[in-house]
Amino acid sequence: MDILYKIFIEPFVFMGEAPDLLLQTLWEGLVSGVLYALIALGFVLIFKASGVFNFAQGIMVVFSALILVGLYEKGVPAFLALLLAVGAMLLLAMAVERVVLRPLVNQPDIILFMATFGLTYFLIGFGELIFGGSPKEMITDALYLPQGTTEVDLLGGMVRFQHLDIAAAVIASIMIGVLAVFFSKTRIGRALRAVADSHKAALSVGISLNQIWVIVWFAAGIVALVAGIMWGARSGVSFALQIIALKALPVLILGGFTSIPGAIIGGLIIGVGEKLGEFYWGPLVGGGIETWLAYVIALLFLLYRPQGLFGEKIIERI
Amino acid sequence: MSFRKLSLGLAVATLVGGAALPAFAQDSVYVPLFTYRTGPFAGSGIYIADGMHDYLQMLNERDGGIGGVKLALEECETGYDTKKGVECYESVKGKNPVVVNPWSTGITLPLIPRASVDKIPILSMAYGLSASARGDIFPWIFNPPATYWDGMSMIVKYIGEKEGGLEKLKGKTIGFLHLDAAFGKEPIPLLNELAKTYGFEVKLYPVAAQDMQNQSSQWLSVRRDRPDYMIMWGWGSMNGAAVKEAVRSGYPMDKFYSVWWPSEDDARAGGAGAKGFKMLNWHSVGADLPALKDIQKHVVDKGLSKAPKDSVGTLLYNRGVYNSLLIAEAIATAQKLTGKKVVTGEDVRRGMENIKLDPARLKELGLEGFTGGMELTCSDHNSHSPAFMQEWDGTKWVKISEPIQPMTEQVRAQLDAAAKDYAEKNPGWPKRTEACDKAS
Amino acid sequence: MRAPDNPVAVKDGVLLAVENVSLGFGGVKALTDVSFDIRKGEIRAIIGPNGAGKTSMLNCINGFYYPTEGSITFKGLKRPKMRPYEAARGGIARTFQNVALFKSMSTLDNIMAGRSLKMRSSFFWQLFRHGPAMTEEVAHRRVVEEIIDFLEIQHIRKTPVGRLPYGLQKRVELGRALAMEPDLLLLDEPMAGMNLEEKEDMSRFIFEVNQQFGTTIALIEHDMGVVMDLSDRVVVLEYGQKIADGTPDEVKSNQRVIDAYLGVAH
Amino acid sequence: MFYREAGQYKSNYKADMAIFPLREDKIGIGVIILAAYSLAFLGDSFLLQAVMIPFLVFSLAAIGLNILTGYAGLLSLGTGAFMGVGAYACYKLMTAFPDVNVIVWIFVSGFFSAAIGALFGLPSLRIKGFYLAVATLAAQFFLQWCFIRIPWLVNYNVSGALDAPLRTLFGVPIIGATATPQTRYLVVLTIVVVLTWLASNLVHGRIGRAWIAIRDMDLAAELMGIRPLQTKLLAFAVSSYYCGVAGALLVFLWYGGAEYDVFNINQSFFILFMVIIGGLGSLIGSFFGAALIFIMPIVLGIVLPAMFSPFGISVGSDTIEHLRFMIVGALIIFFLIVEPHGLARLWQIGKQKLLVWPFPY
Repeated sequence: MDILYKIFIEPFVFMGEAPDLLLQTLWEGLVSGVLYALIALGFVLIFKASGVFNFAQGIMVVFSALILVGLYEKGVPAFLALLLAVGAMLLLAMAVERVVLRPLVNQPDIILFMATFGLTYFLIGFGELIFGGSPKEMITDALYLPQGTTEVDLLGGMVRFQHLDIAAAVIASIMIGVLAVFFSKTRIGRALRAVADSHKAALSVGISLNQIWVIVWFAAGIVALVAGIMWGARSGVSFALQIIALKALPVLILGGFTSIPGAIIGGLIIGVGEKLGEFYWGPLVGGGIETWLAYVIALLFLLYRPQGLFGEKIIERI
Repeated sequence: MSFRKLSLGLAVATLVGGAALPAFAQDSVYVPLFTYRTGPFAGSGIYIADGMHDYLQMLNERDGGIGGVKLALEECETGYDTKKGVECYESVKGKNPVVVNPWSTGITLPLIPRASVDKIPILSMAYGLSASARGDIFPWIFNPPATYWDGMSMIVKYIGEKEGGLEKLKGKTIGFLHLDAAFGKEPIPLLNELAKTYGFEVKLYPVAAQDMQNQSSQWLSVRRDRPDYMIMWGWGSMNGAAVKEAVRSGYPMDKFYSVWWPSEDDARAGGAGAKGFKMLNWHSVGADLPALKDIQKHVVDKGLSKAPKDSVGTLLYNRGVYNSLLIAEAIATAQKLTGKKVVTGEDVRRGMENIKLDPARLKELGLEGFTGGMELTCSDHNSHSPAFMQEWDGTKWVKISEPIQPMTEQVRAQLDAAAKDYAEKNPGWPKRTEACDKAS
Repeated sequence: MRAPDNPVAVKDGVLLAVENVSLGFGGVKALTDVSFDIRKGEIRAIIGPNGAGKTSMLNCINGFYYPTEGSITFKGLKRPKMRPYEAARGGIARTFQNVALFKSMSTLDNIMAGRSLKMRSSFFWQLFRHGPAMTEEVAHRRVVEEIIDFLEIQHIRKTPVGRLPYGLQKRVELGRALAMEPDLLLLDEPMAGMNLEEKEDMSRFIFEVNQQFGTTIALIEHDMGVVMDLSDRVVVLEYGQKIADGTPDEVKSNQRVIDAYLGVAH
Repeated sequence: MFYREAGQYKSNYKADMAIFPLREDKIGIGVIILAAYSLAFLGDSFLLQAVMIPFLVFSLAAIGLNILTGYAGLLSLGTGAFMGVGAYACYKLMTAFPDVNVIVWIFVSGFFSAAIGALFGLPSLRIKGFYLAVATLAAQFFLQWCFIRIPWLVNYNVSGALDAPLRTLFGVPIIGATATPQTRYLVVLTIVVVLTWLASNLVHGRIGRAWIAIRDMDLAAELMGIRPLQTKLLAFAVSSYYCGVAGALLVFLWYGGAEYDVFNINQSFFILFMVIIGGLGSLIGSFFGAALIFIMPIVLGIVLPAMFSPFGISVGSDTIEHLRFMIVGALIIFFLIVEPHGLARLWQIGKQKLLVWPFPY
């Protein structure tokens, strides 16, 4: 009984007793959720348009941030470095299209998936070769990202909001908005949607598949850069970040591989879910459950709804 | 078809190339250096690697080696990965290394049983298996100058003294933020023991290796539990992220202590807010000592080092220097003991057991005040040396205490229990047959 | 665990009875209140224009879809929910509109896979590929070779089926279904995309299967000539509803059928 | 000229269904096994300990994953954790019952990982493809957490790590510090040969056909009477069994002691590389993949410095490491482009060509 009390009653009692901490936990969860969502968004963009499960998205986050910081350290002005980092992502997109995607077109999914593994390895080696392996600090000041903390007296306690986290949430929202407009209002965006629906249809409208690939990989690269700046500002730019990017996978499962709103809502659910779980239930088993909680949440959810939150119901035909 | 022929040719070429292992001359002493300039822990590993390499290289350049014998240095990149580390060990084993320093607890563990068979001493400097401090059980393993238990006892002692006596810790709460791995968990039994003795409460905050840079949950819990002090056992990017999070969550930095692994970069990550952050250390920071100046002159200025100029004298660089100092002393002592110039692994094992670093010797080496005295014996492979506390003043580390003696009694109890445990669980563990050079 | 092999007497020679079956996906109705039966030993054709719900009907019969309403009685046993493998155990075999072979396997292995249900040597012997496992393998190989001879596909025995032309794939698929020695064989457009010669071969095989082994066959086919020649009785579907049922001659003269096929508005 | 099908007639089905129907293949495999055994007496300790033992261990793990991913078509990223289950189970068993020969426990430990594998395979009935892959990540991280958090698993060792106590076979040490590379190699080789033979029997029989059927066309397979859940769970169990045994071998016969970290997500990826580069659905491909992915970096580590040194360029070990990463990554992509079906397909094509050599076809 005691254990049941600890699982089902105590955490909620505590939530009620210290609503400020609950609010803080939710906020922290939302912020990491936004960052998970940003990484997941990159996955979705690529998966939607080219059917490639891009394992390299995580390393793209690190790589793009490294270019930015690395160039700045070599004396390039911050905003020029930002521009060059964007340019580098374009080059990467073009190179990936030419060297990886084009020769592997029509191969099974798992082969393309594996190829992105190869890409990951290559980028790790390449990034370290050029910029060295030591972790770097994100150039928060030079990019005029806000720093500092606002402390608000709320709910009988004090809740702290990092300006950087607020900025991250705002920038991520803008980013998502821009992408939404891009997909629904521009010619290229509509073309991308056509590709997502049917490759043949897209070809018949006269859109070059190769160009589309470059565009989505470039878009995913920019999303990666934003994610890299934000996460880098939180905890430094290093190759260890790549592992965190794996957290985007349960987000994808929740949201469905092809849904942009799904990636965002999935990200928030995972972010909040794992923080709440770790904070209120983690101590029961000695903590540290955050490493797998997201996956288990996603797994249980999958059993209930195999196509994800926003995925279409799969009607199997034969 | 031509492509396949080409690849076949390449394969043959690689095999042939593989046979041509670099050979080392017979009149030198081969010292392999296991380093990790790549991978998730490279941020710490690069400094250490440079320090280790440069000190020995300096001896080569300045003195022509040790006792007139050149040191053949070779780095092997482990990436802090056990698999690559073991591979490194296998690849250096055949070249008669006089000592191996794995620089990772994960790599040390598989090497422990092999050391006595292959007759290669293992120097795991303040990491690895703590029980290996017992020379009577682990004649081939050395982990000076202090174990993690020593470190923990020193931190608790220091905190107690700040409070005005260890008994004043009664009713306080100490939070323990640690890497969720053997390394981070090792001090927990001792901490619990001390908590029982002195009546304070312990809160554990484990950080998983893959979540090193994502510690917001842990620090939320810290906000909830409001521990009076925080002690950190972290490594690599975990340290920097922790300092950042501590600053973010408004934890008072002067109550935040760490074991001896954070670097300047880690403290700097917290910005101005990190002021007051404290850590244990047992050697000085800075490049003012003659030997370190010699490194500048003979190695760095000549372009023989990979280290940028300003990294000489940083905390982890000097840690690497300390590691190499022990190697060099072991070799020199071995030469003295055996009368041989080109010593072997077996000789260096003897040398290690007879290392005696006192102020006079340090001065002789151009390292006066670099570190406190340290002496290893047949039975004591650790020395349980005192360490001091240093504080981050916003730009650099400042020494703020005299050397703190570990709580010998408690540490001894842990050590003996661990050694007994190891012997019990490894019934076939060989008895020490190596003779002692001096009574202990 | 195995479904009863024979069991409840088959009433009036009716092997399978479909009663008031409806099937819907969300808002779309694929089948509405369809009833018909299949008698033992006959060749029963199911025809209708595209999208009439013919394949959905087969899918319901072998448990791939569950009817939203109505029931299906097979060998006198009514099963509200039957998994496909349970249908297979009961003796229903099936070929598919768009060949569903195991592409990377050879012809031989595909047909051997059809024998899965009949193979039961233990995991232990499978591990050693010896004793009972090998005896069983050889015994089934013999049966499979007979099917290969019957379908005249000896020359492609060891070819991975993914590399075969469409017509041959269809034939292998028939072979795989036959390997199950089914009581009821469902054929979904077995002649689609074939040339005249291949069609003639296929018709001959279907006819011989029915005659020699007495296998009951339900057949979906577009080629009216084939349907009329082969089948004993025909059921006609349109927009998920049954519009006619009877002998080929009766159906041919049914006005609704003619309308449906000629596209008269109603 | 020496490799011909002609003139070898099969007079019964049994001979035709043999796994190596060609006489030359039988001889070839015999020669390879013989050579592998004689290597124990010819190779030096570096070759045995640092190359051959890990190569065989990884081959075994790759066979395990290949059964699941290659044959049954179920993508798994939890291989590392399943290997870990085997290693921890073996440790518990051999320390709890030290009198029973450790070889027995190595084989038995696989059953524990098989059970855990089947448990985590349960979702495979409802979810497929990449969704399933992410589900197996849950297994990876959860099990890894268990390895750290349950001190009982390591007999409350202070180090929190697995160690390898001395164990003997016929009086010769095979585990522990005093076991020579030679004996370790012979033990590993024998276990790998036996398990490979069993795997080959399985995949060529009824069970293997069921796995491939589920992979190629699961719906049709189900309509053939192949029960999807049982078949998939069996694939998970058998696959995990192999991984578990490989994990036990890895810790006790290769490393001789290890931390939980050895079974992390990178280990899972590493094995997956081997399977894909070697060839999905091919046992021999597992060996090729293990050889390429494990041995290639070692060879590069030796060759790269040798390639630079003639030009008087001394490159640091870190640069070598970076280049190693880049080359391995590039080669993965390269091999996928050249032959998406893996090295096993190249091998097959080579054999086909040899059959008709010197004529083109």
